[in-house]
Amino acid sequence: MSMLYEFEGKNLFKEHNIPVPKSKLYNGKQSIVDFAKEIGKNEMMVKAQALAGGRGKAGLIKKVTVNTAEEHIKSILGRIHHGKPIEIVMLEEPVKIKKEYYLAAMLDTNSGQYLVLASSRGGVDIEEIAEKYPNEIYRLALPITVEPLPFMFIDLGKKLGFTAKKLTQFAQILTNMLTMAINLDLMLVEINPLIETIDGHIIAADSKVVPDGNALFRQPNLASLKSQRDQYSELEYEAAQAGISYVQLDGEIGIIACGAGLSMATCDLLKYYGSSPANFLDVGGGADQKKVSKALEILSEQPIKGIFINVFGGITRCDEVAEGIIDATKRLNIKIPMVIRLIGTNDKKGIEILEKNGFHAYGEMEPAAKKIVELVKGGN
Amino acid sequence: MSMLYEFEGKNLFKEHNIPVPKSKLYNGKQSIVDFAKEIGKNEMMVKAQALAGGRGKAGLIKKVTVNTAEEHIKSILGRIHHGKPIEIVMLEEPVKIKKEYYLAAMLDTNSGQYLVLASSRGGVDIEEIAEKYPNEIYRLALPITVEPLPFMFIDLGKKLGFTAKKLTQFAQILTNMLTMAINLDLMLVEINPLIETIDGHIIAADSKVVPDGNALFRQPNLASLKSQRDQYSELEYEAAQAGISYVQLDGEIGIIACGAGLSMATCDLLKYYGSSPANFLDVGGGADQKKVSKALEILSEQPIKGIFINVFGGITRCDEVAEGIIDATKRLNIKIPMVIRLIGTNDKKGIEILEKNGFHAYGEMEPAAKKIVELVKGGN
Amino acid sequence: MAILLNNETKVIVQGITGHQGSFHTQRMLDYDTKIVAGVTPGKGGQTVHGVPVFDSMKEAMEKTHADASVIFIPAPFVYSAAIEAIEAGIKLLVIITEGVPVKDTAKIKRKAKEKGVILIGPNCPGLITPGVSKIGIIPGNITKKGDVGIVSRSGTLTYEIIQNLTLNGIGQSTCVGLGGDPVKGLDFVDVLKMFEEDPQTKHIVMVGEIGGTGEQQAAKLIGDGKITKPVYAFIAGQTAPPGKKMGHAGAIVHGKSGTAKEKMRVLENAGVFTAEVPRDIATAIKNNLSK
Amino acid sequence: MAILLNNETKVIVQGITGHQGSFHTQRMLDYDTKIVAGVTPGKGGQTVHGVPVFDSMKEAMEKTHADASVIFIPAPFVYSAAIEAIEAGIKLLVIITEGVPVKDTAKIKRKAKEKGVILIGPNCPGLITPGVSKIGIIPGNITKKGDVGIVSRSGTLTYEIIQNLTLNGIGQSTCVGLGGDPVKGLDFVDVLKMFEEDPQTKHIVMVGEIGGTGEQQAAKLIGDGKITKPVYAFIAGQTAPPGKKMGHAGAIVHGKSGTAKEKMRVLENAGVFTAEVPRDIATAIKNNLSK
Repeated sequence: MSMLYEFEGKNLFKEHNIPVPKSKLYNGKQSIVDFAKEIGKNEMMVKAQALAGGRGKAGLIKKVTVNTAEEHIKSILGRIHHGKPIEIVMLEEPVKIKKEYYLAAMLDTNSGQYLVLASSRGGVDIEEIAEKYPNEIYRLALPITVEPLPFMFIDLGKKLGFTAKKLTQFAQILTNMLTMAINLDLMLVEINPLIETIDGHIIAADSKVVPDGNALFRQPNLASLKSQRDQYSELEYEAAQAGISYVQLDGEIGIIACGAGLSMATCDLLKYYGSSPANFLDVGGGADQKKVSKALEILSEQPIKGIFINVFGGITRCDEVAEGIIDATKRLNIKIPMVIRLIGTNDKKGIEILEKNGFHAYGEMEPAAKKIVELVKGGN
Repeated sequence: MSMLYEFEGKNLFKEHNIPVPKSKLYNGKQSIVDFAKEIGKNEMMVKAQALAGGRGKAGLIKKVTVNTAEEHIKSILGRIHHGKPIEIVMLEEPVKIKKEYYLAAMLDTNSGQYLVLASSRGGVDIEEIAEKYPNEIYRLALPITVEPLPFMFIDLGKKLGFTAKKLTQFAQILTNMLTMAINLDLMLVEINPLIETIDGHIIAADSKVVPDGNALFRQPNLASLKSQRDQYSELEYEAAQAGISYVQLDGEIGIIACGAGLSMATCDLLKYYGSSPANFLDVGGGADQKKVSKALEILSEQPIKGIFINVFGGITRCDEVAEGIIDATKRLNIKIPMVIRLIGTNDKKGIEILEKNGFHAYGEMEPAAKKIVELVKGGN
Repeated sequence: MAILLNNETKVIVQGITGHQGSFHTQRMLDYDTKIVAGVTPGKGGQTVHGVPVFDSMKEAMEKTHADASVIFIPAPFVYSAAIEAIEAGIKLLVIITEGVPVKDTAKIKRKAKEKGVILIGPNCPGLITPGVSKIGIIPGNITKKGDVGIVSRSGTLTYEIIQNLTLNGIGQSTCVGLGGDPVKGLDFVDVLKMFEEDPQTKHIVMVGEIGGTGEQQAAKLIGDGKITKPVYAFIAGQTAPPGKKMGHAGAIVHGKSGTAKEKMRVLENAGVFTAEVPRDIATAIKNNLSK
Repeated sequence: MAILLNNETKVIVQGITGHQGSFHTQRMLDYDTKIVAGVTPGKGGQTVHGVPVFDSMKEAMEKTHADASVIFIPAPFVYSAAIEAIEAGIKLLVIITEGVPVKDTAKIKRKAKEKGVILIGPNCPGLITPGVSKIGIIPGNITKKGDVGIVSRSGTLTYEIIQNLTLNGIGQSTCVGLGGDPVKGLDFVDVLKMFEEDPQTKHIVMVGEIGGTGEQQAAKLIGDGKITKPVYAFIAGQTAPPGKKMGHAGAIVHGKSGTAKEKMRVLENAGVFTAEVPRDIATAIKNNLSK
């Protein structure tokens, strides 16, 4: 569940009749000249595309002239923003701002409903506004089965101060945002700022769109977007392809566990015993031999000091986990200490397999955790 | 509201995961050779694309070999089927039939609900089956707000005799048909026959898809299909573009009226008085000057013996109608008899305009109808 | 008495600031219809012919407690406006607009039924209680107060029948245009029952068309003895070519019952007088009266 | 007594012929769960481990009048199966499947509420009443009959806690895995109330995680005095990096309340014992018992 690039979100906006400024992806000097001609202006916005916020404050969004655009773009391409290099730059027509609004439609997981958030104090500091002036953020809850229709948003539009044609424009934009959220299985559609231009139009100056990762199987157009690949590091992607959730941390012990809760509790426990997790690989419920083997392969390539395998099988079967461990240790040359804890569904069979291959398996988590910390600390 | 070509319907089927045989539009000899290679077979179906039924009986669907295909296609291209020449031919992979079914999902206008019709006696004579064995046509009504889900169609699938994997395939196909009908504003999605192949798959061998003409404004992909242009004759299209409904009949008097009921009653009345309608142009509720003028222009190009304008204004305003008549008669050289009946909203103003320009307007329909028949018959 | 509409019925016009909405609001006001509000989002606070305009049905209802709403809004926006009206608590909803998608109408109809709202239309001329009030676009000057109830699927053809009765000195209790769309709100049977209950109505005129099965349902109701007042019918389309069938499914569901001939046959069998030309209706009513 | 599940609860397995469905049906049968039917469309008439299979929930319910259903079906098909179960009249629905789209779950939850169905999951291990019956995948051999009610958002971590209690000689009344998805059926407050009412339950253990607000709602309930039995909590993720916020909207709606620290703080304030490591729970219960 990771956000889309701004330009990807805006392409979806266009398909759903949500007005956006004219734009074009940078693609060499000619694209700047062409775009300037297209919009008939000498100035344009240059917007670095990134999967993290704070672009404005980082100087990654800037108004430039046709003549200075190329130089500016070259200065931001490759710049690291929140750990990732800028690879894509969007050129956009500048809009003349009369007023900035904030508008979001989200699937609120607390209530299981759609929730609209809106404010006439849009702009970068909306979270601050929300804290300082909570009454200036309007909320509108809608049932998950809602069929969004413009009339539902007239009241809200009036609260935000929209009048005349802008009132119906606003209601239609919000209708389209919600329709898009429903049809594309989105968790969030956020526009900040939504701009009222000096010539009386309403237009989405930014886009933040977050799809539901669980629904990508039925949203092939979203699943194939570049952002959905770029959200992962190389390692995360390799793991994700195998159905493993990889989380990078900064300690010394690599963890393979199944289930998010147990994975996190394992990390907590290592810390409690005086060590720290280097990363964890959650092989999930229903992990099979292949997944476990792949997880060990990924771990074996990391600069870690020990491996802790902590599996409590429910839907996962311990014999399959054991087979995975044996398979991986035969394929890979693992020289660092490894402690295995294995219990749950089919555990007798699993432990048998391990012992036949010379491995010991703990039945309880805490002694096992203590042991791997000892081994790692002793090896220092 | 006119059906799509089979190939257009099948393209929509593919988008909605309803299985169809491999196919390709004929496009010269090479396309035959390429398609034979693609399906790895020496035989293929050649299916003329038409907007009327009865293609099978007319010899417009035939299995041919790669060597005879070209000759056969040339023999059917341009052939007239229900008044229109065949322009498009589809090549399709032959399927090995185990059993033929009939399956349709329609928006039933009687009940305002979706209605599924299904039979295990599919094939060309389904209407005959429906009359002879009404119990072998299964019906399933679903509310207009239904969210189609596979489980809803398991019962129906069992009644049709589907078992094992074919039962879930059937339920999924019907789910997809209804989803397609809802999302694309279709009045009808009909598959006849739906085929169970000898290797255990279910596949749509034909498609009959009818969109709701009123909803085309929000279905741009349907509105732009070739069938939606080809459903009209040149004249009908010219009229439709101007918002006029043109109906071709075979009598001697051309009619301009507003509203379907009044148009039909006018036809009936001409027949009653011993003449007959050549065609009628229903300029609809809210006809304006331009529409009326255009309607007269269309009529003036027809080989007719008289013109009867019969307008009772409700939402239509008589002064606008009068202006349209004046505008048209000034532009066109109309030499045949014309009788005008004009009453309703703003009628005083309309009659005044007509009289100023030397036209008489009747207030009642029957004397006016009698008059035009007299004029036409007298002129014989 | 009349049906559906009397001199106390308070009416809101949705789309009052539009070309048609504004024009026909004036016409309705001229006919003494109690137009209490108009609704056009973004134009709240204005007035149209002295009628206050609100941004939403909710506001309009809070201020006026109206009974009925009439929609003069382009087809793409009718669905939202109709659901808005129903949710705001209106009791009678009349949709004049032509070209509303069938699915939209079917959903509006379902919602109206759920909430106990009477729906008329879409694609209809509305209704008029001569000399009292009108909602919609039926020209007032062709009507005359009297005891004939008229219910029609057609728009302009209704006017024709009304005018013919009026010219023959026969007045009307209420004239209801059901609308010409395949899915619509009230149908013949609903209005026939209302006329049967209405003391003012002594005769009932049905104006039908080819297609659909509303006339057959009415024939069944009448044949079953549920309507005791004399009924007269005119069915347009006797010479019309058969309409396009909607696939085999359409043929199976609708059968051959849609022709004018078939409709006239079942109505006659139910004891309804069926007219060959419109004026036959007036003649038949006069004959009945002189009996 | 226990909660939700006793030895009379009749259970249907949806997806009984699949890999997981078949395997865990055997496990449940081994634990004496009353599995009365399985459902897999197209496999009606077969049996799985002696359990009759039906093509639909409707048929299965007609034949067995079951109380509960458990879903072992791939995520894309869960929505249809869940709605089918609810419409067929089931009273307790447990969804084991991971990866169900959030919108689907929210709609299932709404439908379940409308029809008075108790929903557990998705992405959950199910529930077990030790020594009596189990629905789902919690390993039976780690449990022990007793008086501690366990409610958990986690799967495998629940097993951890159960095992630790059992090894320490502390038995359980019922263990309920709520599931780890952001939208889910039962939440902490619902199950806390059930344990409060249940005579067999003397202690309540909550197993939480970072994210969401279920633990805070539970803290409020407990702080308000609605739960009189002692409550013990373990919250996983004390060392986890903060999760990605869902835009400004997520930050505005959820605030800072999702961290383990914050959850532990509000629980402690409400009088809940919060454990640093899992075994602290068993120690605390023992201390309480010896008091």
